[in-house]
Amino acid sequence: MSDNHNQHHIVPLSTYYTIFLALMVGTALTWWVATIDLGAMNNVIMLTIAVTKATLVVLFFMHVKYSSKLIWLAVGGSIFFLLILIVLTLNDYMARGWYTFG
Amino acid sequence: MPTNTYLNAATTLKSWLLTRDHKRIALMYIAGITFFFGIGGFFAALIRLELVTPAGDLLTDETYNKVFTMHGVMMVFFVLIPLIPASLGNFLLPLMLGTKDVAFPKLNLLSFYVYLFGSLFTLYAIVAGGLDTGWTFYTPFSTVASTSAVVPAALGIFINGFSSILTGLNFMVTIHKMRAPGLTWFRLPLFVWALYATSLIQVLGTPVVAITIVLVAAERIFGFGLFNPAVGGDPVLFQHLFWFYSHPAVYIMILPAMGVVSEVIAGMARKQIFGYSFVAFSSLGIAIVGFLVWGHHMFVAGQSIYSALVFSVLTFIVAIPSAVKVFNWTATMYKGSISWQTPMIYVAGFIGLFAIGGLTGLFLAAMGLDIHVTDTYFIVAHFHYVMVGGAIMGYMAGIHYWWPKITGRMYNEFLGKVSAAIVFIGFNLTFFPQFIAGYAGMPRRYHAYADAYQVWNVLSSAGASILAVGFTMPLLYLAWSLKNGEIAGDNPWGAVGLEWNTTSPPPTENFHTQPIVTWDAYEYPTPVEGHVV
Amino acid sequence: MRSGTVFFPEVASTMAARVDQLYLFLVGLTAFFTILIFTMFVVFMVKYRRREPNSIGARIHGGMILEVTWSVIPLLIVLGLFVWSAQIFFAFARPPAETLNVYAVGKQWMWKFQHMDGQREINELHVPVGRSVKMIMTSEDVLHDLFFPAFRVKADVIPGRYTHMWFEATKAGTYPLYCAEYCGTKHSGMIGQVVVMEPDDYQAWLTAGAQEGSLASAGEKLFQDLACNTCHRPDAQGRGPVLHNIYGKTVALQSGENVVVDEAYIRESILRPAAKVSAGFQPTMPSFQGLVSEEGVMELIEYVKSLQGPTANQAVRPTTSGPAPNENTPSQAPPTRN
Amino acid sequence: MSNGAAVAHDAHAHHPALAHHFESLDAQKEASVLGMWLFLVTEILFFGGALTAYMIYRTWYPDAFAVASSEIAILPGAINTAVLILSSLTMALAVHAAQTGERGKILVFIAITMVLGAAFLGIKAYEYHEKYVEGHIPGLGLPFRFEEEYYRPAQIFFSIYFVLTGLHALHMIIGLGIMTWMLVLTRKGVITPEYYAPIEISGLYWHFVDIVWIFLFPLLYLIGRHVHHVG
Ligand code: HEA
Ligand code: HEA
Ligand code: HEC
Ligand code: CUA
Ligand SMILES: [Cu+2]
Repeated sequence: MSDNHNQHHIVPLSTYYTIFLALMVGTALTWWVATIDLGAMNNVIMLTIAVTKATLVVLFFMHVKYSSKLIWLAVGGSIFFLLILIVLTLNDYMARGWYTFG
Repeated sequence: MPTNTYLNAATTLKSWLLTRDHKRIALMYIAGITFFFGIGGFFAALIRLELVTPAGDLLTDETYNKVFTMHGVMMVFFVLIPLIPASLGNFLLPLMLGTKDVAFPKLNLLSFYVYLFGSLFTLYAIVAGGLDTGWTFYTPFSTVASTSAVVPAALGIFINGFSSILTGLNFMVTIHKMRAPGLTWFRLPLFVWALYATSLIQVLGTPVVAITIVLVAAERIFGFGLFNPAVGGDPVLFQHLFWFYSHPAVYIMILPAMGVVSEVIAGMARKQIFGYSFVAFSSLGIAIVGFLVWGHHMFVAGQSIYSALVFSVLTFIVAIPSAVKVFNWTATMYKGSISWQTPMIYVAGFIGLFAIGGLTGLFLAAMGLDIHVTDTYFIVAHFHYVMVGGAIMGYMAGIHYWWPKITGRMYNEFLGKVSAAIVFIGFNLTFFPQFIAGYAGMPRRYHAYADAYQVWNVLSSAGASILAVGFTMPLLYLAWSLKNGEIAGDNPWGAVGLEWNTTSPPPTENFHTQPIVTWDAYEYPTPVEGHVV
Repeated sequence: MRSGTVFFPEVASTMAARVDQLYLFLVGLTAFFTILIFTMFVVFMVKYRRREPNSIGARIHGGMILEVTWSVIPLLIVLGLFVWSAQIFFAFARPPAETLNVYAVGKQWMWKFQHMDGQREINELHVPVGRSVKMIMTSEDVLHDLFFPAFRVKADVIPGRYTHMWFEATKAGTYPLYCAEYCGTKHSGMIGQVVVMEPDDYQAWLTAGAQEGSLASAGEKLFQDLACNTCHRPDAQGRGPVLHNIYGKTVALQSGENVVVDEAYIRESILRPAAKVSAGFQPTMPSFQGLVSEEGVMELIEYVKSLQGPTANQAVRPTTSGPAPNENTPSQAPPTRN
Repeated sequence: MSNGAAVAHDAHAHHPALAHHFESLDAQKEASVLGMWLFLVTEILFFGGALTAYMIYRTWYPDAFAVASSEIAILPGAINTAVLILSSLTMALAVHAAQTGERGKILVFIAITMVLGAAFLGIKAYEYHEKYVEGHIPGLGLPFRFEEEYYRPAQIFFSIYFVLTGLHALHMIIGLGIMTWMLVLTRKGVITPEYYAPIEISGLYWHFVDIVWIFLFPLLYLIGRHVHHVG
C-alpha cells in the first residue's frame, strides 16, 4: 500500500505464483484427508483447508489485502449475513427434538 | 419555467426509452408502478366484491384464489418493493447528494427494463393460467399440487429481483462514492440514510429469495425433490428461506417511506429533525436486526418452540427503532413552523396508521396470541395498515412534496387535501373491521365465509370503494397539473436541501454549478424564501 | 353453531380466557400509544401551524434524556409482553400428562378424525367437556392447519410428519373449525364443526357410534392383514424385534444413535424401515409406503402402543433406558422429519 | 457557470472511458470495484441459500449423504479443482498484465483462462453423463437407482448436487461470455494502464466462481467419505 490510491497497487508476480502453489497443495491435502479416517476431524480439516484457500484467493488474487476498509466490510458483511441465515435456520432443526421443559 | 430542464432536453421517444438520466428513469418507474398499482387495485376490487356476501357467489373458488394471489404478487413485488426507491429515490438521490447522476446510469436503465420485463412476464403468467399459490408460494402446494402457472410467475419475480438488487447496489455505491464535497455522512438527508438501509436489505436479502425460487422451479420442472416430504424433504425449510428475504422485504417497503416522512416533516415544519442521528441509525438498526426475526411467520408452522422463542424476542426488539422514529418525528413537530399542505396531511395519516399497523405487529410477535390470530384477517389488517397506511401513505406524501420539483408545477392543493381525507377515511373503514373479523376467527384466503363475519366484510367492501375514489383522484389531478398546474418555482416550500437548490424541474446535469456543502441537513436560515404558506 | 359475539369468538377452552386477556391488554396498549402520538401530532400541527410565510421552526437538535426514555420504556414493555406471551405459548406447547388422544388427517379438502375407540368422523369432531384432548395430526398432501377459534388454538398439519396440539373445552356447544393454512381450490370449504359434549353425552355418543372397534383393534387386524405378525412375534422368534412394551422406550439403532419410540418413530418404521434400523437386526423389513393409508398407519401405531404388559423373553432386544418420551416433540434432532 | 463546468471537463476528460458524472478515472474505478464487490455479496447469499439447504439435509441424513457423495468419482472433481485454480492464476496474471500495459499478455492470459474454463465445463459434462449412466439423476422422469436404505435422501443429495453444480456451471458460462468481451475490449485498445477496470472487475467475478468451487469440491465430493466406501 505504497500510495494513497491503493487501487493502483500492483501485486508482484511471485506472490501470485506462491498463492497458486499453496492452493494446489491445499487441494491435494484435502483429497488425501478425505481418504483417511480421522473421525469427526475429517470434515473439520477439509473445511478449514477450504476456508483457507478461499481466504487466499480473496486476499491476493482479488486484491482485498490491498483494498479499502469498505471492501473488507462488504466481504465480512456478506459472510456475517450468510451465517445468520445458516445458524438461525439450523437452530430450528437442532431444537425440534428437544423436550419441552416443565 | 426554466428553459433548460431534463424534461425538454430532448423529446424524442428514443431519448426517453434509452435515457440514462436518473430523473427520466424515475418517471418511467412511476408510470410502470402506477400501472401495476392499478392492476393490483383492480384485483383488490374483485376481492372486496366477492366478499360482500358470505356465499362466494361472484367468483369461483379457483378464480378467487388466483385473484388474491395476483393481488398480493403485484402489490408486493411490482408496486411496493420498487415503489419509493425506484421512483422518488432514483429522482432524488443524486440531487440530494449534489451529484450529476447515480454511479452506474446504464445499470440504472437496465434495472428499469429488467423490472418491466419481469413484471410483464408475471402478467403473462396470469394469461397463461394464473397463479393460485398465494404470494408466499408455500411448498408442497406450489411444487406438487398447484396446477397453475407457477413457473412463469416465479420466473417473473426472479427476473424482477435483479432489478431490485441492481438498484440497491447502484444506490449504495452512489452514496459511498458520489457525495458532493463537504457532504459528510452526518450531513446527509435522512431520506438518504433510509435509502441506504433499504439498499442493504435489497442486496443481502433478494438473492436468497432468488435461489429459493430456483429451487421451487427445479422441483416443478425437473422433479428434484428438495422440499417434498415424499422424498424426505422438509416443506418448512422453504418457509425459512422464503421469509429470510420476505420479512426484511417488508422493511424495504417501509424504510423509504419513513425517509420520506422525515423529509416532509423537516421541510413542512422548517425545522431540524429531532435526534437526527437516532433517526438515521434506527434505519440501519431496522435493516440489520430485521434479518434476525423471520421465524415469526412460522410460529404454528412446525418449527421448534425454542426457535420460535428466539424469533419472538428479536421481533419485539426490532419494534424499538420504529418506536424511536415515531417519537422523534412527533418531537420534531414541537415548536415547528408547520405548514398544512397536502404532504403534511398524508404524513399525519401515516403516523396514525403506521402506529396502529406497527403496534398490531406486536400482537403477532406475541407467540401465544399469534397462535390464534395467524392466518386470519387480523394478519391481513396488520399488513395493510403498515403497507398501505404506512408505505403507500408515505409515497403519497412524497409524491406531492416533490411534485413541483419533478414537474415544475403545483398540484391542486384543495383536491389534494380532499383526497387525502378520503383516503384516510376509506382506508380505516376498509381495514379496521378486518382486525375484528380476524380476531373473531375469520381465516384469510377464504372465498366463502361464515355468516357471522358478514357485517365486517360489508363495512370493509364499502370502505374499499371509498378508498378507490381516494386513490383515483390524485391520479387525475396530478395528470391534469402537468399541463395546467401553477408554475411552482424552484423552492415552493421554502425548504432546505440540495434538491431545492436547483431549478424546478432540474437540468439534465442536476446543478449548474457543483454544490459544495458547508452546512448540516435541515439547517434553516432566517428568513426563508418560499412562496407557499 | 355458536360462534360468539361479533367481536369475539366463543370462550370455550381453558386457554381462551388467557389469550383474550393478553389480547385486550394489547388493544389497550395500542389505543394508548396511537391516541397519544396521533393527538400530539395533530395538536402540534394546530398549535405550531405556520403563521408567517417566512417563519422557521425553533432550533432544537435533540435531547439525550428523551431519547433514552422513549427507547427504554417501550423496550421494557415489549420484554414484558414477550414473557407473558411466551408463558401462554408454552402452555399451548405442553399438553397435560393425561390426554384423550384424537388423530386428525388433513386432506384436500376435508378433515378426517379418528378416536381411540374407533369412531371416525369427517369434518366433525366430538369431544367431551373438561378433558384435555390432544390432536395428533398429519396431512396426506399439502399443508393444512386445524383451527378452533373457540379454543384459540391452531397448528399446521404437515405431510410426512406428526404435529400436535391440545385443548380442554369448558363449555358444551357446537363451534366452528377451519382450515387456516391455504391449501388450494377448496381451502375455504375445508371447514367443519367441533361438538363439545357433557361427559355423559359423550359416553353415549361413543357407545352409539362404535363401529369397528377401537383404533388399536383395527390396528391389530391390519397387523395381521399386512402380515406384520410373521416377523414381529411376541416371543422374539421372529425376524423382527418384539414390539411389546417398546412404546416410550429408548432403543438403540444400528448407527449407534438412540431413539425414543414415539408415534413419529413407529410411523417411520412402517413407511421407511430402512431409515433407522434397530441395533441387532438386518434391514429386511419391507416398506409399507403406499400399501397403508395415513389412517392405517395411525391404527397400527395405536396397536403397537397397546402392546403393553409382559411377554415371553423380553430381554432379547437391546433397549436402553432414557427419559420418558414426550409426544409433544416427536423425537431426537434428526429424527424429527419422517 | 456552465462554462466553468466545461473547463473542468476539459481538464481531465481526455480519456474516452471517463463518464461525465465522475471526477476522475480513479473515482470511477473505485466505484466500479465497489459495485462488483456488492454484486459478489449478492452472489454469496445466492449460493448461500442453497448451501443452507445442503447443511440442513446433511445434518438430517448424514449417512445417506456420505454414501451418496461417495458415489461421485473424486478424480474428475479434483482435476476440475486444479483446472479452476490454474485459471484463477492466469486470470490474476491477465490483470497484472493490464496493470503494466502489456496488451499481448492480457490477450494470451485471458485466452488461457477461457480454455481452462471450457475444459472445466467439458469435465463437468462428462461427470453429468456419468451420473446419467449410473441412474443418479433425481428427476426429469429418469429412473433413479440407489440402494433401498438411502433411496429417498440420496435423491435430496443429488438434487442439491445438481442445483449447486448447475448454477456454478452457469456462472462459468457467463464468465466465458464476459471474458470474450474482455478480449474484444483489449483488442480494440480500450484497456490501458490508466483504464483497466473492466479486466479487474471481470477478474473479481472469475475468482469468485473459483471460490464457490473450492467449497463445492469438499462439500459435495469429500465430506463423510472416510466413513463409507472409501476410495
Ligand atoms: C411494510 C410492511 C410491514 C411492516 C413495517 C411490518 C412491521 C412489523 N410486523 Fe408485520 N407483516 C407484514 C408487513 C409488515 N410488517 C406482512 C406483509 C405480513 C404478512 C405476510 C403474509 O403472511 O402474507 C406481516 C406479518 C407479520 C407477522 C406474522 C404473523 C403471522 O403470519 O402469524 C408478525 C409476527 O411477529 C409481524 C410483526 C411485525 C412487527 C413486530 C413489526 C414492527 O416492525 C412494527 C414496529 C412499529 C411499531 C411498534 C409502531 C410504532 C411505535 C409506536 C407507536 C410507539 C410505541 C411502541 C411500543 C410500545 C413498542 N408481522
Ligand atoms: C402493497 C401492498 C398492498 C396494497 C396496496 C393492497 C391494497 C388493497 N388490498 Fe391487499 N393484499 C396484499 C397487499 C396489498 N394490498 C397482500 C400481500 C395480500 C396477501 C395475498 C395473499 O394472501 O397471498 C393482500 C390480500 C388482501 C386481501 C385478503 C384476501 C384474502 O386473504 O382472501 C384483501 C381483502 O380485503 C385485500 C384488500 C385490499 C384492498 C381493498 C386494497 C386497496 O387499498 C386497494 C385500493 C386501490 C385501488 C382500488 C386502485 C386505485 C385505482 C387507480 C390507481 C387507478 C387505476 C390506474 C390505472 C388503471 C393505471 N388485500
Ligand atoms: C419381513 C419382515 C418384517 C415384516 C413383514 C414387518 N417387519 Fe417390522 N421390522 C422387521 C425388522 C427386521 C425390524 C428391525 C430392523 C429395522 O428397524 O428396520 C423391524 C422393525 C420394526 C419396528 C421398529 C421396532 C424397533 O424396536 O425399532 C416397528 C415399529 C415395526 N417393525 C412395525 C412393523 C409393522 C407395523 C409391520 C406391518 C405393517 C411390520 N413391522 C412388518 C421386519 C419386518
Ligand atoms: Cu386445508 Cu386450507
Ligand atoms: Cu415479518
